[in-house]
Amino acid sequence: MNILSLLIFIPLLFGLIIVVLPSSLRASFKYITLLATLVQLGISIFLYIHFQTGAEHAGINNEAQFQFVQKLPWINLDLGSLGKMQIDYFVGIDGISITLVVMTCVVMVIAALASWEIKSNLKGFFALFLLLNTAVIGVFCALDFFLFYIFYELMLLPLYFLIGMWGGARREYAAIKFFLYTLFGSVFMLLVMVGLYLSVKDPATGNHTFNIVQMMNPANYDQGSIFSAFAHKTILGVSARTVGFVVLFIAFAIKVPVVPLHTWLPDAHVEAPTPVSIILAGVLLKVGGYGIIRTCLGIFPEIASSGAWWLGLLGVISIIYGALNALAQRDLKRLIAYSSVSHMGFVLLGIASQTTEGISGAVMQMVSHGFLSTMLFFLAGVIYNRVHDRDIYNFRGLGSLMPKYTTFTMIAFFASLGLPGLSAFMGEAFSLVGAFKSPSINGYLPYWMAICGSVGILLSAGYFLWTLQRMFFGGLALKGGDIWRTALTDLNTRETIALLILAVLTLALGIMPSLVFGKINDSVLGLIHFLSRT
Amino acid sequence: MITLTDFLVVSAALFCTGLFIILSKRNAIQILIGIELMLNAANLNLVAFGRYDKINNGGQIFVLFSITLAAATTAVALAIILNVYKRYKTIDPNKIDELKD
Amino acid sequence: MTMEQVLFYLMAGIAVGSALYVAATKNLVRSVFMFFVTLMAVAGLFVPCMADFVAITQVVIYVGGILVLIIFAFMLSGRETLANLQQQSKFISISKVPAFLLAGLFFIVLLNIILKGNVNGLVWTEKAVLTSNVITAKDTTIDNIGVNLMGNYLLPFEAISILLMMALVGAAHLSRKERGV
Amino acid sequence: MHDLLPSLHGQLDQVLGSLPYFIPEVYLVVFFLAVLVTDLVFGRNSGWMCHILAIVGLVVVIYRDLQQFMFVVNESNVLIFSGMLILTRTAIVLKIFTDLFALVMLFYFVWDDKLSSHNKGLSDLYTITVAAVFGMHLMTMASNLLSVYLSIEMVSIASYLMVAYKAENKWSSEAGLKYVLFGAASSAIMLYGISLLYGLGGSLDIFGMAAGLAQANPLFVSFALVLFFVGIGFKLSFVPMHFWVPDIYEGAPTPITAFLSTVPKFAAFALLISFLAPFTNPALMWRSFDFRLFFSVIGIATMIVGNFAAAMQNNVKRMLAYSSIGHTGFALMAIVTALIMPAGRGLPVLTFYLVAYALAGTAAWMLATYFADAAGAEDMNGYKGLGFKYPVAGVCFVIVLISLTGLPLTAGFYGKFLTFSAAYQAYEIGHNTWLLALMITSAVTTVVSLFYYIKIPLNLFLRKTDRTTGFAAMNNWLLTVVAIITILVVYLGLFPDFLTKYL
Amino acid sequence: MENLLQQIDTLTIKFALVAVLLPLLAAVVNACLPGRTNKVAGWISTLAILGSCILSFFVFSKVWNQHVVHQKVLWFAIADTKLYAGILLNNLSALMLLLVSLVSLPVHIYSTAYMKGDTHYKRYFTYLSFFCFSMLALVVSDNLVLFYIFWELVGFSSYLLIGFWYTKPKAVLANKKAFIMNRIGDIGLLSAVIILYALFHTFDIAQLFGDNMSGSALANQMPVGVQRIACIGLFLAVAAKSAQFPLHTWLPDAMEGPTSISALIHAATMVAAGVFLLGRFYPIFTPAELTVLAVIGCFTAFMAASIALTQNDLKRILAYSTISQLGFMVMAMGIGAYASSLFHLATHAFFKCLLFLVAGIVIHEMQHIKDQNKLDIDPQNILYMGGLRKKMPLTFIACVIAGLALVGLPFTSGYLSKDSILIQSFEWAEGKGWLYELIPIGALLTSWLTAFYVIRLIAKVFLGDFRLIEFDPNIKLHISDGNWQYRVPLILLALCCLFPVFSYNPLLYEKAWLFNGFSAITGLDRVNIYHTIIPALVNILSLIIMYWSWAIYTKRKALPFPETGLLFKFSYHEWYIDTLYERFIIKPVMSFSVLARWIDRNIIDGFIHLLANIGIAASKVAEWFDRYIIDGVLHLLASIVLAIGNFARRFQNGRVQYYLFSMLAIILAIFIIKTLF
Repeated sequence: MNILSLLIFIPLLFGLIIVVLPSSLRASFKYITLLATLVQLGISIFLYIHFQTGAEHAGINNEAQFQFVQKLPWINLDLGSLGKMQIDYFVGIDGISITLVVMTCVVMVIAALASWEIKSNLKGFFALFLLLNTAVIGVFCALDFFLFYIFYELMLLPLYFLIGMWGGARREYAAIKFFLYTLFGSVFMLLVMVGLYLSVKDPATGNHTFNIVQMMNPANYDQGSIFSAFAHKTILGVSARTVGFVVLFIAFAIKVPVVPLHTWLPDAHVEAPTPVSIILAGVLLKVGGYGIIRTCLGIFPEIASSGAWWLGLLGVISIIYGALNALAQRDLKRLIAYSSVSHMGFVLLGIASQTTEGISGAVMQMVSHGFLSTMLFFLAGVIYNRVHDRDIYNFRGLGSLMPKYTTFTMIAFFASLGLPGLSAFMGEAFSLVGAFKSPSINGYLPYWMAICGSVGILLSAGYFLWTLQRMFFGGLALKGGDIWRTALTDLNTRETIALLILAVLTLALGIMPSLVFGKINDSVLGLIHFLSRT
Repeated sequence: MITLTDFLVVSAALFCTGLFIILSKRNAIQILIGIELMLNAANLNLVAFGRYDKINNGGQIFVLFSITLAAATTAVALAIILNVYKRYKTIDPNKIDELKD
Repeated sequence: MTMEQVLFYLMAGIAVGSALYVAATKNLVRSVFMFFVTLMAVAGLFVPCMADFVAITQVVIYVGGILVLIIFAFMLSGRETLANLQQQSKFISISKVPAFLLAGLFFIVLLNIILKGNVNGLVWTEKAVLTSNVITAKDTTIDNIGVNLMGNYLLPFEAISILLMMALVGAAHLSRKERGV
Repeated sequence: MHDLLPSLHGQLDQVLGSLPYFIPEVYLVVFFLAVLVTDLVFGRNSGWMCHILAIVGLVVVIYRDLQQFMFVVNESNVLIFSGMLILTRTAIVLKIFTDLFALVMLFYFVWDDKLSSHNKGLSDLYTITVAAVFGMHLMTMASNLLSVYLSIEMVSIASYLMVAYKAENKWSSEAGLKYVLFGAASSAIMLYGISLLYGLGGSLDIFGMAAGLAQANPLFVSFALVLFFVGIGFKLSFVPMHFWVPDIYEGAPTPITAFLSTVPKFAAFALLISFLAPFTNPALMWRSFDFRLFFSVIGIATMIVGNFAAAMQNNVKRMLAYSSIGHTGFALMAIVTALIMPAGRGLPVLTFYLVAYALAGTAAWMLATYFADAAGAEDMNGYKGLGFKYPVAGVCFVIVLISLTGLPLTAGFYGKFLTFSAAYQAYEIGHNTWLLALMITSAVTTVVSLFYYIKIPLNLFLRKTDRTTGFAAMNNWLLTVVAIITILVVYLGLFPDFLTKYL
Repeated sequence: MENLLQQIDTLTIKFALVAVLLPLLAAVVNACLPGRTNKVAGWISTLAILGSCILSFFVFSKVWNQHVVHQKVLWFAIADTKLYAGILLNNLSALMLLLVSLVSLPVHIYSTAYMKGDTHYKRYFTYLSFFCFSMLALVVSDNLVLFYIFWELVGFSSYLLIGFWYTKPKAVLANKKAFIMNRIGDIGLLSAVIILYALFHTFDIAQLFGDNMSGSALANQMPVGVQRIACIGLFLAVAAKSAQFPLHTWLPDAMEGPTSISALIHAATMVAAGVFLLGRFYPIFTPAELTVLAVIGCFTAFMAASIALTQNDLKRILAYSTISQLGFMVMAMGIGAYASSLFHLATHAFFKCLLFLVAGIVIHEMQHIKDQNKLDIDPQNILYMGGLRKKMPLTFIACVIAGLALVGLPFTSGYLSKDSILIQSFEWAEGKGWLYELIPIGALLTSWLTAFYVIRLIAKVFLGDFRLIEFDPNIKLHISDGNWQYRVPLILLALCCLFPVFSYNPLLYEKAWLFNGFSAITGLDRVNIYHTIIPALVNILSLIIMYWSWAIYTKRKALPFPETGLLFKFSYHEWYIDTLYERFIIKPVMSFSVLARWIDRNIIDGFIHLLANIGIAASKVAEWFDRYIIDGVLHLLASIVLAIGNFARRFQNGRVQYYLFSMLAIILAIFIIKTLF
């Protein structure tokens, strides 16, 4: 059994166990889930440790350089004149994936810890939770576009139910909105995927293939096939490859989310129960960024470079726009949600710059945002569980009432407003470095984008500090009066542990960014080299 | 000499009359009559063309079948109509519209 | 203007006229009997196409079968059907205008197409004429039909028997009194 | 005088020669008679016997079908009964599926409380069903205008009878009336079309006809064709012949609806395919009528109407009815593909799509029955919170609907996926803009379809109900079958080649 | 030999490293200590800082005016560029290292007493040590990333300390303001750093700016456009950190924090970081930009000094004087008086820190009085004070020394540094046209204003007799200099305010070792006339001014002895003179100061608030856009779908004939279309 497949399917296994267990044991479900995630974490750490670095392990567009690869023939459809349709179960990781995988596993553990709060039909919740877990890991590991798509879609349904069944007041609206948004993207992605499949031939077998890695090589495209780089086919007058790129980008941009495709996010995040918000913000947004790097850049490099300006623009807009929106919110969770929009904007900016620093920064930012948003939502969840209210103006002077809580909040806030020494700084700083370098290196982005990006940092300081001032400092004043005063107990052990892990990770990444960079450098170099070659 | 066109024109007239009947009449049975009329129009065509098909005589045989089928259809339709009449006490299709959006 | 043509136009006139009357009349019973006339006329129209057997069948089955069925249905469906059919409006009334327009347009289109599409010059008919594959007044069609039914058209011939059986069963089921009631 | 007599021998030999290719149908006839006779002989309490007989009959027929599949599979198309029928691989496959689903339906009939409580007994229904299946067999193989018309009429009449079968039910008979009037009218129109086709083509045999039509006046020909497609459209229920669908599906007893919405579709599509086959033959330079355009437009319209109108249905049966229209539209995309590349994957893909749809559809209707019987739930509000009362059924429903939407790990997904890929391939050849439009429309309508399909899980699981009474205990047979179908759906979603390698 | 040197260097580096890390260690230990008010915390921090003080002495001795020591280790590699973390010890950093630790030590000791009894005693020292760590690290860090990191960390710790009493709303507002304004600067710095990196692909300060500030640096060859952006960024950074116009308004508000903090962070060390930054990045600037710098500095100095004239809040006065002194330094940098600027930085650190400590004591005692007598007064308001010299002589003396140093009278350290700046400013300005002359003149005026408000301060606080007596005579005054934890720091710092520490010659700044340590850039000799005139001019005038203000603020009633002619006349004259001054000098100056203060409050802060409000407004707009436009589009789409669906459903009215009709109509339409086209 390949270890990667093990990593992917372990949660599914546990999920089945939970399903078959009688409901009388419902108390044990959360422990089973936690166990599953812990096992997963163990495996992922094992992977991380045994992950080879060095130029000969760059991955990206070289199939041989991926690690922990497993490739099994999965579906063989005889397509008559098309030759055979060969769909492989093909998983493997390179530098870009490994960090995200580890991050995901950590987040999952935290989410499992956070799901202590779930009280109603536990069986369904944890089963779906683990299913989702499988899907997410699968997305990061899949190297066959078809497989990728399957996992990608597989995330939707569990999420729909997780939001819809255990969510807040407007959960139905949020759930359906999320579902439709994402499906809209992915349906068209399916079209492009099929098109790619029909354009690409595996040189070895001569069959069409879904292999992402082979899609990156222009030589593998049929002459005159629709997505071939040499035959300049057009769809409705637009260059076919541009269309393909745009469609894929939109699909992932919805996930990231990029303004103006973001409005599902605040609703979903706000309505979802804490563990789900954690997964949404911590992992799913990264799926978008990862997808852009892996497929949009990988398969349509020349479009990516010619369209870099627009990507950068969108990134900057997301940064500023998200930050402004965050500034305007009075619901804590909404604020955090919009801050995610703003922070993921840096990812896009970094990717758009197509410089080594930019992309490393983007990946770093994804990882750190994974931890930070987890932390933030966990904190929001803590207070929500206590008093079922999240309105910033209903709290004041929590600092003296819940010192531990306040401390962690401050850590999380300052980390995500980019205080040096904590992880987010590295991500944002290097995304900006990329943006600043781009004009002199490849001239994709103008200077003003980089500068606007840095203004985003200022804004983030604005809303986070304002929130601190409004909620935590000053004299104690609660809307709920003494009932709340008694309800708002400080963190218990479970919460403390969860938050401590995250805080330590944030700090560690801030001080030793090599934890991430060390693993991704070669892949990033490979990617840049690949991009610059086309 | 009577040309095919003449037959076609006549059948067209019959067909459209049938059409008019099925659209305008407020009585299921009359609608059936209209349908029969349209069938007859078609039969006329078949027969007219069938004249040039002596060997396997498709037209005429087809007409035989269609007449039989018409009978069967009518029988079934009438049975249903009677059922409806039992329930609704009317056979005006416009009054029978409980099933709708 | 041969005898044949006269007959044809006469028949055609009767057929169409009676059909129109069926469409026009308020009175149901009368319309049914007019329909009987139409069927007869159509049967008559079959004759110039050398389809004597078909004409007979038409008369027998339609008039003997279908029409009678319909009349029975009338009788069964009681009087107030007849009653509420009495207060039907005239041939052209607001409620019928759309129907009339539609049918009229349909007819125009049909006519237009028929006249454009010179059916008389069809390739296969001419070929048929050349290969004398045309039914003439001399030869009787009955045995031809019989042979074909036993040969080429055996399958439909058998199939339709099943169909009739099924229709019979179904109709019987629908119209038979419920048990226990 | 008797100039045809000499040819009679030849014709009879021909008939005898084609019998071996006709064995399943022969069995059907035999069992039809058997059921009929038992019904007549044993009268009132013959229901269960007829049931068993019919089931046994279908099983045998399926067995024969498979035999046929085994030994015809390598031969090319066979014309039998002097060109009345044509036996192709696709036809056989479709026949098998027709029979399979008919078999399932036969089981299903008795599990629906409303239908099985019919006080005239179901024995006649079995007779009709078997006859209908026979009609469909003819339909799948028909290659002659006469057999086409005959088989269509056969199936239609059977359907009328089935819909109106529950005579004491008001709605059932209303639906029957509408159905029969609409159906008879459209068949009359089709007959007119056929007459013209015959006139212009000069032959009842569709190959000869096609050859003839190619030389006739294009305008006239297209006119005739359109009239003809009215009849097929009535069977396939695509725009604008779809108006009857929601009412009839709602009014008819659920199992009948299930039957109508799944089983005849195979036959009807097979008919469409075999009717279009001659025109795709490059040998005859077909100019007169652009089938691609025609079906593309029809397909787009059908998808839009079906899905968009379903978007605000509250009655589950109506919603499923509209969605079935939408699926027809999607299947038409495969037809267009097949038209553009006769050699391509259009037909097998279509088959797969139909099977996937039929599986999910059957399960969906069964579940509608289930919830209707269990909790009297007819419309969305009735479904509130039932998911927790009947978890298994609820989960199955979700999976089934996912398959209908076409999300991965279900058969429906591969249906859509394969159709897309085939269409893409066709697009690469011709760069046919209509095809592109079709694909985009289908993508959009997929999203829309999710919007209404998801309503059911929404009510099942997301909404809570306060009602505690009126939950009947259910017979688990139905649920078992549903579960099996669901598992099948998922299995096909994981390993589609389990099916595709036979297509 | 080489080898030996190597070893010594590594030793130095090690010491420097330990010196930096000790406070961090203390901070961590403190954080882990149990209990909120754990007395141990104070001592841990103090010991730590003492240790690093000693070590930095050693380091200083090793590095000062000797070869530069620079060692670095690989920190992390991003793609193909490697980032090193290292320590760069040259004169500048060594000096700063020593200075910071030296100033922090007394503050620590002081704090142990000052914060006694505060409920968050432990937290205080944790923060304090953390600040010391980041400040020390800032001065020794050798690459821009580290530099930026610690640059922002000092800002962060100042944020923490300003808001130390987080239940005071004013404090919270103040620290938010401080942090955000600093953030503006940070972004400036960040952009500058990144631009430098983008151009030269290195973060190494030594490579970028040359080791010992010798102009031979990469940074000299920069394309103009980019260089502009970078320099603007740096301006912002400096202005924000060391409170230059227009980003200075956070500093007065920052006085909400504990006084000891104000002494350390907002007077001596952190605010000087801006000047230090200029010192580090000096080679980047072009003359034109330096001039701008000088103008900004000069203006800030003058404005702040004038504002200080009329403040009644003890700490605010000091805050404004800090701003103005920083203005001096920046100006000095601007006019190329590199050495003097740093020199002044050092001296200023001592005496301003001392002043704040004094203020702390006074406020503490006033608080004491207030609590004892249940008075309702603001303990920081100097109008309630007076005559404290009798009660707390030591404090008084310390304050006088510091004050004189601030004024810059001979025999104080202030004299040396300040005069050097003034003199060089004149030299710089001459021959540049009269406009440039404004800068030295402004500087001159500023120094006089300084003299004025210093004496006002001393007079109001210590001279005369206790104001409150006048309100109720039987007020209890149990106040004193406090215990040794108060006295020792005062004495220490007071000593550091005297000339011997810096130069054996009390009058010639050129002889100051510290000055010579940096005079690499500005080598000049004493031929110039200014060197004799200006000091004399400045000091004499200052003395006169001091006399006036003394006269004004400690006005007696008529002298005790009988009004026999001459004496009486004398006093009368005096009186006359006073009124004269009142009318012609004091009034205008005062009114100007009020005006300036008003501008400060309303225009500048107003502008900042305006910005903030604009931000909020924009955010509201964005939110509205989000809710109504973007979501609106979605809902529009949805409604379109529903509309089409409804259209399709319209036909389903349940009438079969209608169905037939519509079907046939559509077919007919198809035909007509086909026949027509």
